[in-house]
Amino acid sequence: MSERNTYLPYLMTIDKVIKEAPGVKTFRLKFQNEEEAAGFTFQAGQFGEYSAFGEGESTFCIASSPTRKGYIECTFRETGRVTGGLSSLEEGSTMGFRGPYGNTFPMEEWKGKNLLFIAGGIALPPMRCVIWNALDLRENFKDVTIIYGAKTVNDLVYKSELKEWEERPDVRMITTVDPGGETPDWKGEIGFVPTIVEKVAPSAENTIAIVCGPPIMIKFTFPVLAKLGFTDEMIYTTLENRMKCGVGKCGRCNVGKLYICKDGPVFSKEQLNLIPAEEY
Amino acid sequence: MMSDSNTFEPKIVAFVCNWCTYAGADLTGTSRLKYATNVKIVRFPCTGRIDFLFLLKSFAQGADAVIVSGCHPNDCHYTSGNFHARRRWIAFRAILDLMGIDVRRIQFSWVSAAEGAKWADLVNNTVSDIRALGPYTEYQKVAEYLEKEGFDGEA
Amino acid sequence: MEKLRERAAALLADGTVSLVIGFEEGTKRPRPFFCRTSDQASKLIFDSRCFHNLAVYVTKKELVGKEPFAVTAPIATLRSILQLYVENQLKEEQMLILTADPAGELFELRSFDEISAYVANFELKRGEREEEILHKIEGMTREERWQFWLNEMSQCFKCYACRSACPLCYCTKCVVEVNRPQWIHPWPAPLANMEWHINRAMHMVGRCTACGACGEACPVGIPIDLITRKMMEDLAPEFGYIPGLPARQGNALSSWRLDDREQFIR
Amino acid sequence: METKYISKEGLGRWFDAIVASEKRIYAPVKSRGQVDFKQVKSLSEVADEYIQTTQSIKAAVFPKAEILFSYEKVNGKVNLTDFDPNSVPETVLWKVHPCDAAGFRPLSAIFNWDSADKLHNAHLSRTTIVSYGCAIADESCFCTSVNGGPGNLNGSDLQLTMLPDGGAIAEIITARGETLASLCPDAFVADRGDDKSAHLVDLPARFSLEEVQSKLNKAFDSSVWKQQSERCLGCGACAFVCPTCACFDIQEDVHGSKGRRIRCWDACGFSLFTLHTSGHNPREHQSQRWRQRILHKFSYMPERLNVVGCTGCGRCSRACPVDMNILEHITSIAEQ
Repeated sequence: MSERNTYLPYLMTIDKVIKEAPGVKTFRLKFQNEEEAAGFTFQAGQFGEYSAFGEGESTFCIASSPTRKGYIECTFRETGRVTGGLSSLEEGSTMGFRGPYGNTFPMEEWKGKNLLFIAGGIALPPMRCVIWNALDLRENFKDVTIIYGAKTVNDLVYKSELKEWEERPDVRMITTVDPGGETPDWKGEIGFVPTIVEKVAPSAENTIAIVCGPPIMIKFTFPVLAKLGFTDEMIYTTLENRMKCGVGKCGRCNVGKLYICKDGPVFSKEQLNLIPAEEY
Repeated sequence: MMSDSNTFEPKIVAFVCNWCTYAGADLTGTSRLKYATNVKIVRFPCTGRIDFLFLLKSFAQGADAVIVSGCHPNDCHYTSGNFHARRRWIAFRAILDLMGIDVRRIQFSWVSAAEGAKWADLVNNTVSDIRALGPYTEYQKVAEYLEKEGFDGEA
Repeated sequence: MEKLRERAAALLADGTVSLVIGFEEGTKRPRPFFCRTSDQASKLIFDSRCFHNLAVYVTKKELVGKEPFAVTAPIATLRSILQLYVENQLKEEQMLILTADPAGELFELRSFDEISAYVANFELKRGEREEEILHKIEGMTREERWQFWLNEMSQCFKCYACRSACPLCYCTKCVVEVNRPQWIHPWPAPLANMEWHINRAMHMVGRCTACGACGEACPVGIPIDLITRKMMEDLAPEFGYIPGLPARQGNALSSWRLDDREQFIR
Repeated sequence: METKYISKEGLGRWFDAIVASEKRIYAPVKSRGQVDFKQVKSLSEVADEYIQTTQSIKAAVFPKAEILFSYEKVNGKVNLTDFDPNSVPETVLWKVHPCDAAGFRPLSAIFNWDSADKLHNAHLSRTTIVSYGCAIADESCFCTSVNGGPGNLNGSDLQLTMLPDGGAIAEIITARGETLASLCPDAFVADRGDDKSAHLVDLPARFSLEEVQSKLNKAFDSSVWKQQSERCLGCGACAFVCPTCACFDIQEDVHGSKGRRIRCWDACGFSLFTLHTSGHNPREHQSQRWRQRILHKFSYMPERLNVVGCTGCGRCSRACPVDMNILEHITSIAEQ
């Protein structure tokens, strides 16, 4: 019988809109077609192509955890035509989604290990998926440490969840803002993420570090982790490049011979060492 | 506008400036002067703001003619917007004419805020001119390209 | 030509310039060449077959950097360079021109005024090809012109070689790449192609120096250069400039005169 | 695979039979001083005596712009209309050069290596390719260096090699070719034993593909990219005339509440092709984009898709406004 047209999106209803930070919104999306909903599965780290009909498509990760069934969430910052179009949609309206695309974080392999999450700015969403996935299966992992930083207090996303993580006894949560980005009542750390990682100095013993953030943050965080004793196969990140198709055809996202949309977006630092850094 | 179904009713888009022609067209109405209803008015701050692409897009989307009108020379609210516009239209008309686009379907005018009657005349004259020319299907039919079969680019 | 090679080699050797943008023998005909050392200067050629408009490279920062450089420039290139000066895209102190007249005499030009004076000796005329096609178009009815151009535009696949080859298309983001709003469809289709070329012609009004690089670059052979050339020829008297000789008074569309023609305005 | 002989008269009758079968026929036609594939109705329209069409035939299976799906917004809901494979008419591509026919495999590999591309496959499955062995070539041709040749059958459904008497050796390669031939079965008679190679151009290989590939494996950081690409203008001419370049863009065509999502050609040579929203551009310089073009075709595709992304047609070299000659550049890499 006829195969599905890869480029045809699933129709989704925007179930909930959460304003996270200036220009940043989270959408909770539900499948309009029950059959499609039933057939849909994904894993932590995957992404999709989100459609604003009338504007086009944009690529974001799936920000919700696969352990939370019945919906997916995406978080995006309004920057261009598509995100602008999405941003103007209200609860109850229809948008498109195709996916899930890309590889996943090897959560199974990480069983029994400590997890260290390091995120900066708008890069928390891909990590939020993994964090909730880990917390929902808390017994599978040992210590969970989250270090999250943003430019200013205002720019921190998922504020209520940050609070929830902070209050959980089984999570060590460190929040930081760049110097000058604090408010008078700010109680978290002040400083750039790499500096705070060095200060917190998490143990590398039996630990996986998941790092996600702007290139400059990643560049300065890797040496700190190395100093703390993390070897390359213990460090994971998720990359993004410009994409149009999401399925390895349109020719944009490749880094050397690898396609971020197919071979990524999740890479260990060990894998990153094999591909040319200038292409991502 | 009363007409039997056989009469072709031109679709006309008018790009006008806020300060003179829009006010002039307003005056036409408040003066209870009757004029053709074929015109859809789009208001701009100044004729200097009217990009030539607006005109092309109007034709592509089904307009049979376009009116562009603003303040008389030396009357521009921004001093020289209409002088810049005039130069632009000299060049644009020349390019369109070279490409074989029917420049008779673009009517430029100066209509001041006091010239309600001139606006009515402008619209009525343009409508009757375009009615004589017929619909601009020559241009419009080229807009529907993707539906066509064939990949050799033939229009 | 030999004198030009020697001079280029000397300029590179004594460090006056760090780069000479010139021509070398290509696989079919001369092609642009970036000469960075004096030993490479022997590869330089400069003759009537050198048609590329090298002015397209002088605004590319990644190529020319901040050091002084030289360009071996035929007349068409010089006209574009003058226009780039008018548009404040070049610094007089960074660029040196090497050119040779038809008799083979070498000229070194270092400023807008020197180039203007040199270029003024050459009249901008239609070549045989331009004359032939423009004569044909000028003899057509409006409907025939529309069919002619529509047929030509239907061949365009939006590779933007015309834009890339044009020294005056130096915008880093072109209007066709702007998407809020998306004025011109980014895909090739007869009308979208027509809109693109009309748009390009409008953006060239009073700026085009009729070097013909866009038409030469077009892989599908659309005579697009004739649109802007005809424009220049027809509008130059109207706007009071000499075709192909940019003056510092400003571009046609950024200036105006009280008595600009307006008989088409009702 | 079966070899037959078809006479000049038989060829004419067969062609008329294809026309009568109501299939679309595209063939090289001379117009505006160029030869390109156009829809034709008679054999007399088909061009003779040319080296190469300006554009490749890839648009037949990868249109310059095509509708991926359409939609309409009604009362806050969206109705989708999927692409219909049955809307694609049966098409015969006539007088395709072997280097163009060979381009279908790399194209299909790109479109199907991971997930099947319904649109591409719909076009491909309704296309029959009749190739002509090449009797002439020029200095830009190098098919024999990239696993091809003037009589290569790869990608063709049926190949004709023209003979001096106006007839042709007809090699019926696939079932589709057979179906097409069966429209006029008596035109195809027993093979006369003509020597095919005697009627093809002799084109010695210009470089060793293995050598180029082994050099390229270590060439990512080489200075050769900058050196070769300095004069490159960054247009898309090479990519758009190429039979295997398949980079595309996805765009929106909006008309009020209705719209279509469009796939259209794009090119890795464009400076904004890889630009991130943040302003970061992983392939910011022309040298990086030129490297991508060459490595993608000669290194990444062979490794990932098991097929070379170049068929040696030489179109990019002919189309380039500044003589970025791929043969020259590849040869110089091989000799390094």
